[in-house]
Amino acid sequence: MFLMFSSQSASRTAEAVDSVMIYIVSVSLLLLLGITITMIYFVFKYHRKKGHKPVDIHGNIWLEIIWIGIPTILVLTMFYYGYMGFRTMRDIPENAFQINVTARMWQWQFNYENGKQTDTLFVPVKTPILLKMESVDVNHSLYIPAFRIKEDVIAGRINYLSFTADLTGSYDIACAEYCGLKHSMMYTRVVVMPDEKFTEWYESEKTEPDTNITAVSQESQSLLFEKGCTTCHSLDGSKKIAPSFKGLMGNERIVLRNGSEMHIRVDEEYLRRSIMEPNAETVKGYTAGLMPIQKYNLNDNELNKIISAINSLN
Amino acid sequence: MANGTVALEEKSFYEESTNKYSGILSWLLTTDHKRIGLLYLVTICAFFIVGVILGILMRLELIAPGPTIMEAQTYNTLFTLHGVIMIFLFIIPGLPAIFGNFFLPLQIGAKDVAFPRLNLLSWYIYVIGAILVLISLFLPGGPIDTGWTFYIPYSVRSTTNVSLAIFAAFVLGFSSILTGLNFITTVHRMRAPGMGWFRMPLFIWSIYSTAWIQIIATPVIGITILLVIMERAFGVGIFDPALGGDPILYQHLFWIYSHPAVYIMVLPAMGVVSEIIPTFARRTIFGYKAIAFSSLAIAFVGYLVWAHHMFTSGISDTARWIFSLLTFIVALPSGVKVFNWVATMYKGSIDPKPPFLWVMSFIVLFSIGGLTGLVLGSLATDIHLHDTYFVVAHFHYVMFGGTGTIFFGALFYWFPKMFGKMYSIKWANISVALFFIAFNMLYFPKFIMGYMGMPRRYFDYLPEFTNLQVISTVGSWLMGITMIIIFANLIYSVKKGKKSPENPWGGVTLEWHTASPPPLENFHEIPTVTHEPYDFSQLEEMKHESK
Amino acid sequence: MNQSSHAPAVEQHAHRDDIGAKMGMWLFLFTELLLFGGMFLMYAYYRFQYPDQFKIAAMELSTSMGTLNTIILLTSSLTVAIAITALRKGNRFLALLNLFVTIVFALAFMVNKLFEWSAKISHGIYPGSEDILNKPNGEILFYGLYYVMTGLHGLHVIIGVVILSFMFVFIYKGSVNKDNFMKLENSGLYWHLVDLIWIFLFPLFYLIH
Amino acid sequence: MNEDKQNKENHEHITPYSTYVLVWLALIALTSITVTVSGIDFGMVALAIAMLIAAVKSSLVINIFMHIKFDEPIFKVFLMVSLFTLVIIFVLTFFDLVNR
Ligand code: HEA
Ligand code: HEA
Ligand code: HEC
Ligand code: CUA
Ligand SMILES: [Cu+2]
Repeated sequence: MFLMFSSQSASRTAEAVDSVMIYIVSVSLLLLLGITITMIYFVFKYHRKKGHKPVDIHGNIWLEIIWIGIPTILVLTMFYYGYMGFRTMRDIPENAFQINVTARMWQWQFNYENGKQTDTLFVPVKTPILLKMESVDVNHSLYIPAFRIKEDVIAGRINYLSFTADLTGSYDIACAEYCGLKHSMMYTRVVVMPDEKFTEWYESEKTEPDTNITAVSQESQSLLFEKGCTTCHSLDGSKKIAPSFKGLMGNERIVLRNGSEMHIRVDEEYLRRSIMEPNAETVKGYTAGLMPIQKYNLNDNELNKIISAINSLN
Repeated sequence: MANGTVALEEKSFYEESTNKYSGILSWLLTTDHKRIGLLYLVTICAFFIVGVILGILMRLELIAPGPTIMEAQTYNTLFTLHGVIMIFLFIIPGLPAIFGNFFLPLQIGAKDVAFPRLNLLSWYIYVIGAILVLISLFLPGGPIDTGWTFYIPYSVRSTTNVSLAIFAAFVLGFSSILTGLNFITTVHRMRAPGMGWFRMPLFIWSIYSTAWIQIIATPVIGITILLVIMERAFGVGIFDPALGGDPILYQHLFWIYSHPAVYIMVLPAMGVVSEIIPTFARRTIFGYKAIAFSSLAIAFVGYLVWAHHMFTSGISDTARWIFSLLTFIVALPSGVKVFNWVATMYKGSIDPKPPFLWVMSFIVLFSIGGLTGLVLGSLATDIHLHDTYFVVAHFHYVMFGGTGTIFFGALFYWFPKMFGKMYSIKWANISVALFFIAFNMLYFPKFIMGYMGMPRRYFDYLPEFTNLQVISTVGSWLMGITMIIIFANLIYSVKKGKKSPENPWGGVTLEWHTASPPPLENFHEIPTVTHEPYDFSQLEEMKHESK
Repeated sequence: MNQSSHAPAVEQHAHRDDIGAKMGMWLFLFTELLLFGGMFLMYAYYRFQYPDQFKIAAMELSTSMGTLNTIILLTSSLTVAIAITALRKGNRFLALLNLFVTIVFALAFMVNKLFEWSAKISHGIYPGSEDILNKPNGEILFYGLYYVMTGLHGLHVIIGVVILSFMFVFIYKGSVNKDNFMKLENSGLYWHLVDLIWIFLFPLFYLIH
Repeated sequence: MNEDKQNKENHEHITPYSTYVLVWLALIALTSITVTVSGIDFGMVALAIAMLIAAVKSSLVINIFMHIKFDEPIFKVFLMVSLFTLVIIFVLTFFDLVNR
């Protein structure tokens, strides 16, 4: 922690938060030591063994005023300091570079204004960034410890987060709001690049920028990736936490419906059902309820595209 | 009080019962507040041990990165159950239901609480709630995995037994409400002659304030939980964004209850501290009125700050700074208490017996917890620390280090009164010391991890946190040893302990004016109160009385 | 407390604390107040977000049904109040009669409610139905709240009927009487609370135009 | 003990039938006013009027039907505490909502 304090901060917000932290912790430490030492001193000084006669003191109005008054002033300064630090996070310059963020169980997706789409956040250094974030399922929270910022990502509303990175490099992005099974694995990175490098990537056809930091590899630009299906379903037959899409159509499988087993041949009707209402039937050997209900996430058009995409993987 | 021969004839509440049954039925059908208090003691301790074992399992899982002894899903249900059990089954009912029940009538010189049968009913409701929690573990679907905050929409999407588990929380809330209602009426109607409001012991003040929070705040979570169940069962659109709802409204309603609830947890503990310090310093409390009113103030201001749990949820920036400001205000009355307690030690005649040692440990641990609460109340730092281990450390310091410590403190203070026996002072001293060390080892590393950016509710973590996690886990083993010492000492003493003198510590509040353990209706005749609550000049008279 | 200056008649009931009992009841009513208060907060919150959709949705509810039920409930509040006065004045018959009328009104309220709900349901407006899910957010929420709030209120009416019926039996048997009327008074308080809540539900759901 | 003496007096208070009937008439009258007023479109004002009338009605019920007016003064304090808490909860929640 102390290393963090001393090294150059990765962003202005980190600097602000650290100084507020140092202020509050120092005041608190003084109070804590004061209280503890006084207490221990009294216990020794007025120990019963020493045979003091106890003195009944019922109170002292001045003391009460002092120990309400001084803490009041202290906490007001803490509030003010904290509020100013907060302002540095929320005052967003007009020209901020906007990136849209979609969170889903358990994957981040960053959509740039020119249509680029990544699962790692690439940003230029020393440029104000504005993230507009929305979730498609449950609550998540985008947390960048190095910049000391976070904001929840919630379905049905757009929350925003803003920062300016001062140093190039790559930092963790974590999900800080509990979102189910793989909450603790919902990590990705933010890669801060020199301006020229970023522009070069941003204006090129390349999906990944040319940095020496390896980003999480990108799978496919298809709807399956965009809607987050590939987080759990593989396209190449390998087993993830959900059945692979490869060779799915026409396959025989055993599903559990209301607790009883049934044999089913996968057809379009079945796919439709198991995508829109996955809890109605569960494939044997997989966890029920894991698969997010897609009813509110996909429209008919997208559903048809997805089904034909799965179809084409045979 | 009574002379020797009478004392021999005198039957304690163990030997005499309020009903015609004997054996176990005389307990299960009792309306005696003391027996009900003991019923709570046994059930609550049982659940505390369950919660503690879940805690130790979590620590074991976190000893190394990656899966060590369990799957991610198991871990998620573990911390949820740990939270639910500790909050709803241990710490919220803990002090009021056990010590409030046992000592509130004794301390105000009453025969019983205002509604004795309702009191028994509350215990049964508590037990039903607890059983529902247990049933929810074993039904198909699996134990609940939402975290103790049951945040929407995950709690609507999860296929685990969320409905049953939160219904249990609803039932437990009912028990809490009835207890609160009972206590308020008792304090208003049953005080002994001469016991004006400012002659009440401070424990009564704190229980009274707590009771108000219980009846005013609990219904809000009750209805919220009920609606989540409706939403799961019938698809009624209330909170789920897929049906137009707003998850943030759920968070508002949840914390409207749950922030005041943290004061349900800590206020009774503060009351016990205000009892123990004067007794062992053998002088009157410093600033009686300041402490009494700060209890009411905490209860009241506690309603104004709930959204400090939501600083990153996307509430408006205006609301954020208003709630941050109010949060700082709520710290002031707690400060008043701490300062007055320390001042009470000034020029006392201090005898640091185990209950007093627990109190000293409380003051340090609670101050650390409370002061880190200030770090969380400040906007800039909370944005960084919200939902990290820093918060986990904060609330274990205030809940376990604060209330948990005093749970033991109260037990060690009133043990002779409740059971008429004395425990081993030596082992008690050892357990306080061990507790203090183990506690800091277990939870202090979490502050550091939190500041380094380790989010909470994480089954797995980045390798850089390994060392601190290991320290913490080892701390939990030490803590386990401490718990075993504490409970072994007490359980052994209930069975085989030395008989305790009537008034081993020299307390002067009314509970010490009667036999240990007290007779069925507490006092031979309702006492008339002529002294301030902590007037130790009575001590001489009391000695003469019993000789 | 146990001074012997009390008249013997009072001595008999020395253990009974009427004011205490009433205090307990009031405290309980405050929890009910906060319970419904929570739901009113949800209502206010969503109405603020979707004022127009609430208006449209409310059009579907029948004002006349609501008005009728309001009058029924207000009148039943009157009769229960009269019953208490009657009992305290020693007029047992009038008390029983008014209590009976109260119960009849309460049942009438429920029957009315049943008609209202079943009409809605037969139009396909019920939680989770196809029709409701196709409506805009504000309307889904309006109906969600409508069902839970009036439903929970209805549950209170039913509980009230049960309690009042018990009181009827107690008065009939004489265990609740001129000198021992606290049970009836507390049941009356509960019944007035049910009325009180309806006083707010009515304009909020039936009178938005 | 002073408290108890006062209780005795309150205890004796029996509300006459006529008061109840008058209150009931007032309640019915207020109901018909709200219903009529709601027919006219006043926008936000309509809500305010409706709530005002509901408040008047409920204070009648609480004061007379539930005779808190003649009861222990402490009950009134309790009532105020509950209502005040409710108001605080509303106001603070709306601080968030209005400023979003
Ligand atoms: C017993 C329970 C208890 C108590 C008493 C407190 C007391 C306080 N808590 Fe805590 N808190 C919790 C239990 C408790 N808390 C829990 C369970 C959570 C997490 C819930 C979850 O998400 O799961 C939480 C979370 C929590 C948060 C949200 C963190 C987050 O999720 O982002 C915040 C933020 O403001 C906070 C603040 C405070 C403050 C300011 C106090 C104050 O009341 C503290 C007052 C005390 C002192 C200040 C110390 C003593 C005083 C002095 C030594 C005198 C000098 C003082 C001054 C300078 C004023 N708490
Ligand atoms: C009063 C409340 C309370 C108490 C006492 C505790 C006690 C403990 N808690 Fe607590 N904890 C919570 C309330 C509490 N907790 C809450 C509310 C949460 C949040 C849940 C959520 O996120 O939803 C939480 C979350 C939480 C986490 C974070 C999980 C996460 O975010 O990933 C962790 C992790 O280490 C933890 C650990 C522990 C441990 C090790 C103990 C230990 O103190 C236990 C100590 C004791 C022992 C280790 C003794 C073991 C004893 C024996 C083995 C033998 C006993 C035998 C006899 C008595 C005969 N808890
Ligand atoms: C959180 C992980 C997760 C995500 C994201 C996810 N699924 Fe699934 N899916 C599962 C699991 C687990 C199963 C197996 C259990 C079941 O049937 O419910 C499954 C089952 C299926 C099945 C039935 C497969 C079979 O073998 O019969 C289909 C089809 C499917 N998913 C399609 C999709 C589509 C399309 C998407 C994206 C829009 C998607 N899934 C996103 C976890 C996921
Ligand atoms: Cu996404 Cu946690
Ligand atoms: Cu809080």
